[in-house]
Amino acid sequence: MSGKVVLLGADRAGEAPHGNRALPSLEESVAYVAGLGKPTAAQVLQKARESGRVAIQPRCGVGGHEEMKALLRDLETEAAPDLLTLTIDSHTRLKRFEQALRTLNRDPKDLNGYPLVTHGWQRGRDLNESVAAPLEIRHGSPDARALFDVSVASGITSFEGGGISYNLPYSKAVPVAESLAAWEEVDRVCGRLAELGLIVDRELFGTLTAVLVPPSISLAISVVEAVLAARAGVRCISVAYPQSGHLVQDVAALRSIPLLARRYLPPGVQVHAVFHEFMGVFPKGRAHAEDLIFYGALVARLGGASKLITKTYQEAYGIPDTRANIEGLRLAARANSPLLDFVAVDADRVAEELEWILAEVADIVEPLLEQADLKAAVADALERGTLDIPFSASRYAKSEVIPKRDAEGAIRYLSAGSLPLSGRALRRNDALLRRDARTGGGAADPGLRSLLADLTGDINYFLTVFGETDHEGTS
Amino acid sequence: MSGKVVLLGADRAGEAPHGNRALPSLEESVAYVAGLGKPTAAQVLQKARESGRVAIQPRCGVGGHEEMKALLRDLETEAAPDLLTLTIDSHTRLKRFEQALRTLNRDPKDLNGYPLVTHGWQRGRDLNESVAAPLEIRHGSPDARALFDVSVASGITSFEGGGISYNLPYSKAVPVAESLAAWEEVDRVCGRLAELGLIVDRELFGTLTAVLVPPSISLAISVVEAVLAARAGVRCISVAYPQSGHLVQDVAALRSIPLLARRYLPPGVQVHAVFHEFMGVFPKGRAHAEDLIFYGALVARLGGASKLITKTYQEAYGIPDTRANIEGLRLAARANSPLLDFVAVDADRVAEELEWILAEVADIVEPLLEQADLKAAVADALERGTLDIPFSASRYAKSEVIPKRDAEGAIRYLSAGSLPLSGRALRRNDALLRRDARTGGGAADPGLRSLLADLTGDINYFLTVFGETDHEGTS
Amino acid sequence: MQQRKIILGVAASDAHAVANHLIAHALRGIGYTVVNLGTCTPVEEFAEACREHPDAEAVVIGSLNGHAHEDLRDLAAAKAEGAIRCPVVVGGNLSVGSRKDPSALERLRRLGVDRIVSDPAALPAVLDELRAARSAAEPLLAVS
Amino acid sequence: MQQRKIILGVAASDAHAVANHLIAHALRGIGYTVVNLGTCTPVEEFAEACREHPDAEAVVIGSLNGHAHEDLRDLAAAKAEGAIRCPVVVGGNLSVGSRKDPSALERLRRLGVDRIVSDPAALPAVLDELRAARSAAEPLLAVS
Ligand code: B12
Ligand code: B12
Repeated sequence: MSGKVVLLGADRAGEAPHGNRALPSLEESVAYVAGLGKPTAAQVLQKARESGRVAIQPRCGVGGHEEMKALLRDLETEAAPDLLTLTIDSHTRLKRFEQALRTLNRDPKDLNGYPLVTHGWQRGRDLNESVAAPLEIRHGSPDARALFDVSVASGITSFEGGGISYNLPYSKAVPVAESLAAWEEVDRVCGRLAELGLIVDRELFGTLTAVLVPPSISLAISVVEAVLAARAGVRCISVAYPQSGHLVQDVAALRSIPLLARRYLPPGVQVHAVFHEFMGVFPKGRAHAEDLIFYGALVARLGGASKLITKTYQEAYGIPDTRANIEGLRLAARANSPLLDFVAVDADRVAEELEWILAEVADIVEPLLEQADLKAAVADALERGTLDIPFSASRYAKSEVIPKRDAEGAIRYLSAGSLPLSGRALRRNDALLRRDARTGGGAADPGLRSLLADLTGDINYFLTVFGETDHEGTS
Repeated sequence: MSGKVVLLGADRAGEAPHGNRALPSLEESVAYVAGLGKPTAAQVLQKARESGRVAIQPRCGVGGHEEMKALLRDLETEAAPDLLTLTIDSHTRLKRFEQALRTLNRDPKDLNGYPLVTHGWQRGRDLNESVAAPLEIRHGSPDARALFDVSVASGITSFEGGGISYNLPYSKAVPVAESLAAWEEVDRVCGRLAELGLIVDRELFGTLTAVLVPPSISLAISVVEAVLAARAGVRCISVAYPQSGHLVQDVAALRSIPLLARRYLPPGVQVHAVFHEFMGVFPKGRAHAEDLIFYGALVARLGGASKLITKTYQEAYGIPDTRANIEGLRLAARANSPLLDFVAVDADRVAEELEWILAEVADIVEPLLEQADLKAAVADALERGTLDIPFSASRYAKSEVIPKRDAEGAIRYLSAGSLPLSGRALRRNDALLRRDARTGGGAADPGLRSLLADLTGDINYFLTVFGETDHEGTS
Repeated sequence: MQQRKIILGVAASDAHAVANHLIAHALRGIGYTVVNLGTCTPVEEFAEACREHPDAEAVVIGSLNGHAHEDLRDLAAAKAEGAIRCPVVVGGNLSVGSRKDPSALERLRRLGVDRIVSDPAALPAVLDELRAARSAAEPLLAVS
Repeated sequence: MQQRKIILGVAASDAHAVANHLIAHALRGIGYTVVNLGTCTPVEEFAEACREHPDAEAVVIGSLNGHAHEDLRDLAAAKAEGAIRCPVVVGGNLSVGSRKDPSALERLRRLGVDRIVSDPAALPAVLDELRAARSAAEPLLAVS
């Protein structure tokens, strides 16, 4: 797998993005999926939920086609994940198809994912046929229409993203109204596919900017995206939530997902909770990273997630190699062990945290859901900061929210910015943070420097947990 | 590491067993250990206990010297266990030194362990100097004197075995009086070494025949051996207990060890609880085996063990390769994760089970400890069945005891044979087994056939747990 | 009808007792007389038992610890000199390591092992076969 | 004394925002004026900012997603035609994969990257050095 791969038809592969004429009809693709001889992602998720197992899925994507095929096959042979992924490269995500093609032809190893649009749908089908598990496209495209068309033509039955969650963390200058419109088109096609008999799982990227995202922000944005998706005709929605690292908070957040679905979504929609193993700064030590990987998987089980997205012990270093990916999957799978039935979380504390999460989410989403034009309301709310995320990559969110870990490590609002949280919720957040009596390093000088130091400390939370203190600061 | 290895000095290596003249003096060996620049096993165990971590140790032994060195080094480099092992081959265990030498010279890979006596103490030191972790000799020798002398001369600070636990499971026709006398000599040397400033950890093999051993038998025999060892001058005793597979029973058994020590041993003796990952029939499926490995490690932590002896996913197949051994260690190490502090066991149930364990052990050991000549009392008790083990390999135990798993999987006495258990204890065992309402397969015909079928089912317990039902019976 | 008899045991360096216990019980359960020599039984001891029990149909040896070949080293001689005349059946885990090389079984056969059986449940059928083969062969031997 | 100024941003295909936010805050904290172009910033946009801010001491670019080389492809031209005159500092995770090949840094230098810095804490010192080097070099340039 080293050395330059001569891409079959690399010249042709570059007619990107293929016009719709080049693609098979939706009907043909639906028939193709029916004849593929594998379950859809939605079926796998449903089965996992029914059996009480957490389905397991890696992140994986490399530039070259043969390399991608080998990667999928190796992962399946050695770790048998329930679902497999095509992670798409960053050029394709931003419709920089020219750059994707150029890099692909120069050295596919320079791509941080699989440029599916560039490779084209026939190769997508080839990948799909190489493995028994259904595939999901994971990317980060504010406007994923071209990619989605190729995905459907490839017979791929799960597609991640949303007009908010794949805009704010993934691009700088795409107006939210544009990304919402683009994703509405995607979701409408899902609706049409459902009518044709194919349920495409649409996963919402509640992980957002991944670093210190307060659960109620993640869940509120997912609720809004889910409502929009359901209205457009989507029938299977996976709500992804990223591990904060705090047991009770994470279990409560996961358990809130079915309740939020009941509260805000029409009954005909299948909703799954998906857990992302810790998406922030990963410890560097292999043993530490593996402790965190297993813990994440166990939390997914305790929270009743239908699916877990895994990490690897190479997370802190770069895109993992196949072996690390396999080992990450295998380790996570241990948390599904029948021998761990006895492991439990404090039910009262989870119930309490869950109530607060539901209340905060209600504070944020209900003013939006009341409005006639939800898309317009969202764009407006982001502009005014009544919907917001920390560390936005995009200009179209204010990023006034300042998150902070409390003494126990749960993520709270140090400042909720302009989020319409109730006085009760704000007082609780304040109270929990005042309980924070951490002392030491830099606590003496107040103001910006100390805020930065605190924030950095919270970002590097797991480095501290594992005593990897040499990686602790940016200043 | 494939192909025949030409053993340096293989001709000399065979002057087995070396007479004492060939060995360095105890003083020289003590000085050697002091200059080795590594902690003793006892120090590592003490530190583990103080830090609340479970120390981790593999089983490992191959025939060839260079192969053994490479094995130890690879395990240390890749999995950093707290202690390392020289597992000794079965010929050496039974003083069949001629066979050990012949196999070593023909093909070292045909040996199921490292023939230390045959290789000699200089090579023992070479191994010791190759790694940073202290070494333990794990074997199964009814008469280990020659092996112990070479072990001490090699500067090895931990030595497993005992006059009962390394006789009954490991040989057919060695009278217990003989093995007790041989082990008394070993223990006396430990006493002398302690006077010279070197504490040798003496681990007692409570695992016994490994298959369905009732906890009170394992612990009772360890108490007797520990009392004998302490009387002979041993200052650091590790009491090993084998995982039964039942959470509450295992945690209670482990937690009983410090209480038994306080009750039956003089205060100056350091006592450690050691947990053996499941020693019975292992599941064949890799994922199943790994579930069991992790579970065992977690139970060790919950039971407060100072040390864990690991298994590998190849256990059901044969002596594991290095890679499998590394992966077993790494997986077990995850149970030490600081992120798993929240995992707990039902304290009330553990307390109840613990009381019963202490009571049964008392029933068995107290009549023996009262007697003036404990060694004679033990030999006599074994002859009469008032001390007994199931599945004895030796003629010198009656093996009247019939163990059985209750409905929850805990190991109980279906028949206690002639063990002097109290009426209360017997009634509890009966009651717990009557609760056993398992139905199905062969339950119709009573008598020997059904007893055998039940026994086989219990032996293959984890195959059933994991649905490996094709491996379920011997008849 | 006379009870069928076998000699059972575990190889010389091997102390694994559980399968031995269970196989003895199971064969007794279907009517066999089992002379169980137990664990750690050298070839010599099997030969002795053959002398004491000339009516034994087979010697059935278990080996789990990987040392089958070295432990049965004297079998060739014992068979050659007629100390063991009846068929020898061996089962268990017959070489060291987790990946098995079939040559390990070959070299056991070269030592004089007649049948290698993996599942004890197959033993009754194997014993029947061996008896049938012998009674077919013996008249022939008597004639020649 | 005039405030020191730098232009900051993240490479064109890269949306990783966190380090960018923190570096901007930290440099502002020690008195810099930071023109932060944020994530997903093509070379062209850096060049434009250089035109608008001729007093900027350096262009400081982060890249985390492994695409640094392709994303900075136009840097050579931008420097050659004088669109970017000040030193270019790059930091982050500069190639794809968990095992890094130093040649990945070499090719960035060939594109015109002046300094590759891994720890943001080193930035102030690096910026001081670069300024010192420039003020030492410029009089010379003015003379020649
Ligand atoms: C959070 C995160 C995300 C978030 C980012 C949200 C956002 N908008 O900010 C999300 C989830 C959206 C995301 C997406 C992706 N990510 Co990301 N992400 C991370 C993660 C977990 C933490 C990054 C972070 O915020 N760290 C905190 C900040 C403070 O530190 P930092 O960014 O690590 O930077 C440090 C240094 O690099 C340096 N530094 C950074 N910038 C600069 C600049 C200068 C001038 C200097 C001097 C130093 C410097 O200083 C920092 C402190 O030490 C890392 C892995 C990790 N580190 O654990 C992966 C990681 C950076 N991501 C990675 C990738 C590949 C992606 C994706 C392409 C998805 C994919 N294929 O897997 C997309 C990219 C989208 C895009 N178009 O760019 C890879 C990069 C791989 C590589 N180079 O081989 C990483 C390493 C994960 C991995 N192991 O695969 N990601
Ligand atoms: C329990 C056990 C022990 C106990 C034995 C107690 C006792 N006295 O009985 C103890 C802990 C003492 C022990 C010690 C050792 N053991 Co041990 N032990 C096991 C274990 C876990 C289970 C064996 C068992 O009782 N199974 C239940 C019975 C019913 O089944 P079985 O023995 O597996 O036999 C089956 C078949 O082989 C077959 N079979 C068996 N005998 C016969 C005979 C005939 C005629 C037939 C037809 C079929 C047959 O039928 C059975 C049912 O399917 C196995 C691993 C496993 N299977 O999970 C290792 C195992 C057998 N032990 C092994 C070894 C090496 C040892 C030691 C040498 C220590 C070491 N180096 O690791 C010592 C040996 C001591 C000695 N001198 O022989 C290895 C053998 C390795 C190999 N061949 O490559 C194994 C496989 C573990 C491993 N993976 O390393 N062991």
